[in-house]
Amino acid sequence: MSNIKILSNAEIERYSRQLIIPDYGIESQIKLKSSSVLIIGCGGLGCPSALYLSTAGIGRLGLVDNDFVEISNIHRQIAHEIHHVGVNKAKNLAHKCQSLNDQIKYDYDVILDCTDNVITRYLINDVCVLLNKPLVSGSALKFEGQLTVYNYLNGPCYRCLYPKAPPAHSVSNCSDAGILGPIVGTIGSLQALEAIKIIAGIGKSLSGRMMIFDGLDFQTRIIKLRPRQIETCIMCQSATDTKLSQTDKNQILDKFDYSQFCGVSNYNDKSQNVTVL
Amino acid sequence: MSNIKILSNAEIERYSRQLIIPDYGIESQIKLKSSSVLIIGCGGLGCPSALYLSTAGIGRLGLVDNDFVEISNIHRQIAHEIHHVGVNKAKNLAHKCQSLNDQIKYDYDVILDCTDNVITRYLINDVCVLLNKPLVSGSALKFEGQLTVYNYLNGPCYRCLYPKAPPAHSVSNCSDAGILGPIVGTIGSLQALEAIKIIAGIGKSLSGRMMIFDGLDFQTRIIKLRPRQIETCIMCQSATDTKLSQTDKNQILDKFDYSQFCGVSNYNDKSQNVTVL
Amino acid sequence: MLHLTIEFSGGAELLFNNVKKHQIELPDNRKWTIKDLLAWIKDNLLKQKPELFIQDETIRPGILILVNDSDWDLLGNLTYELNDNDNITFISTLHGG
Amino acid sequence: MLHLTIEFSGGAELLFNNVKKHQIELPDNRKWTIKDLLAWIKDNLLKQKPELFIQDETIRPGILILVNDSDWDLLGNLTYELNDNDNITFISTLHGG
Ligand SMILES: [Zn+2]
Ligand SMILES: [Zn+2]
Repeated sequence: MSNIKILSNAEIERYSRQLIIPDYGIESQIKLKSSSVLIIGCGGLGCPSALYLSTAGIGRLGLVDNDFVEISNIHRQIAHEIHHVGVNKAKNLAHKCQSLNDQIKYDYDVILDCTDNVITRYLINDVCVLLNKPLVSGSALKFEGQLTVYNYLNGPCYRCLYPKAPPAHSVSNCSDAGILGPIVGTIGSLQALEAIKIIAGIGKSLSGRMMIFDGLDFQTRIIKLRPRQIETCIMCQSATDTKLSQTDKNQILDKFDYSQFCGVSNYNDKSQNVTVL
Repeated sequence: MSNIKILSNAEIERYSRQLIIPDYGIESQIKLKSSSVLIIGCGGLGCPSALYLSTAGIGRLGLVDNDFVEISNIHRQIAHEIHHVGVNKAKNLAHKCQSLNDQIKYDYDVILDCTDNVITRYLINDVCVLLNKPLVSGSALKFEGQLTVYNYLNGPCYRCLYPKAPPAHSVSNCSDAGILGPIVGTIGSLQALEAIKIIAGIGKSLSGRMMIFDGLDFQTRIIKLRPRQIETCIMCQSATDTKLSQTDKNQILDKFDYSQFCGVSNYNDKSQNVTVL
Repeated sequence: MLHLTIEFSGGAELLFNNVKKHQIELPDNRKWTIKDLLAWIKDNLLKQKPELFIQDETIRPGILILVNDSDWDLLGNLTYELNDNDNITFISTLHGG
Repeated sequence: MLHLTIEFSGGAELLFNNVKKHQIELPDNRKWTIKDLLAWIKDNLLKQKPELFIQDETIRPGILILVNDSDWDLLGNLTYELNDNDNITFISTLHGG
């Protein structure tokens, strides 16, 4: 493996078109090379995120998904092809990213939430808050997409915004409401963009703001969000409580009853998978 | 080849997640299946556009680019990998799209401008105006992207907006100003979205509007453009002149001196390639 | 009259005949808070399943309210007093990917 | 005073010390058209290469002017009279991909 703090001539040639951007430059590329991103969910959002972070030169990419490729995935999940049906999504995406290491690590610098259900989103958020990691959260349904950065630069976490889970019967997912490929392509690409900006320390991230995209009418809006809710958000409160050790914080997660909180009778496969964090 | 006007059970399964979107549905899918899209430029914008149109089920895809893959392309052109260096971009992208037919056809329903230089953009625009085809135009540089639909629903063409070419020394391209992969990933995905909406006849396209995206500050704006300029745009005037035959219109293109218009001494390779239209 | 633009997105429009944008007028002989507006919407615009919009006299969990593109929590939440030409948007959060 | 927000994007900001957004004030004892504003910008804001911004007393080809997010061509072009709080944006077209 090449030296993590300098760029080889081959790397300079390969990344030349981003190195020459004045706001980016060689320092950003070295930060990218020495950083790691964990992508949870290797479907419609995870595919473009992972592809663009790979080609941009991220040092380590972690991919988590215990779903298997289905025929109804491939219209939008551009790393998965018809002959991959039945293959594990994370493995297949990792293969596409030419990464040999799909092992889950604990020390990722940035986390991408590319999942598709409420319970997993709360769980990923809480882990990120308690470990103090920025979380780039994308979601999509039908012709619409939403994108923000949680738990970063005093912006809110997912739970600060949504202290109570939505009623289970009010939640639609891609299986019952549908989703268009270019929508997840757009949001997933933008998740990769936000991860790169956070790692490189450049630009203005979407922390404290959220992009709302309506692809059918083609309307975009960027809304202003509340700041971190230390007083009322149970996770942000615990994360900033100096009397709590890391072990105490880990126990908060173990004790929290996500299925009761979300009003569902049991975890689904996806959320079980993410608990290995 | 399956019947172009119905969907097989396999297709219904494969496209189920977009078929169930209320605003999309089976009619849109059949329109997609029986339509064709020509993508000119198989680089940063063309790759995601082509991938998402392929996976969405477009009937025929034409890919044009006589460039060869270079090492400095692969940080953003997600269909091209390091072992493809030296391979023709259109061929390689076509392979990725599992399309066996990369032959140029004359009767595409929608054209995507995914190119990277001024002269080619004028030429593609003029062909689309004279043949009356909608043109989904994306462009990007550094952290910024621009997207609109030209020559559609009485919206302007490229030349209506920019009757005079910019001075050659004022134009930056990706080679000298740089470009980030997720930016072209976003704009290219949105070009695929607009093509699908036009073909399916759904939603509100960006005709008469333009999206301006600043990825560094994360700002989006959608601006309102002038309508088609029949009085002053030389191409829109010719296209709507009922005294002109199609042969007359073709001669307009032959006679127009693009290199003089753009203030450059000769065509570059890319624009020569596009003249086969 | 108090002129308001009411918008729904992220699926919240499904409760309102799939209409995303509504222009409404309210009598200006009194003050209107967001809390009052919620009750008015429930009585006048809502087409079905009120429990998917209002719960315990506030918005149901999973819908974010925006006042002129700012989170209502920055502006006093239920107690915010509406001004003429305000845009009030109800965004249902998406979870898919 | 006439308060204006002047924005540059698509690379046009490079002519203005890479600053994308400028708040300016103009004396309101006269009318100001876009044409007058271009001359004012050339004299007061422009840092380099005026020929890349103004040519033949209008904006150089390849830069689009927006008045409050609308194409200036919809509003009279060089003759548009500026109003207080207008946002005037100069967008340099991008060609890359
Ligand atoms: Zn919180
Ligand atoms: Zn025209």
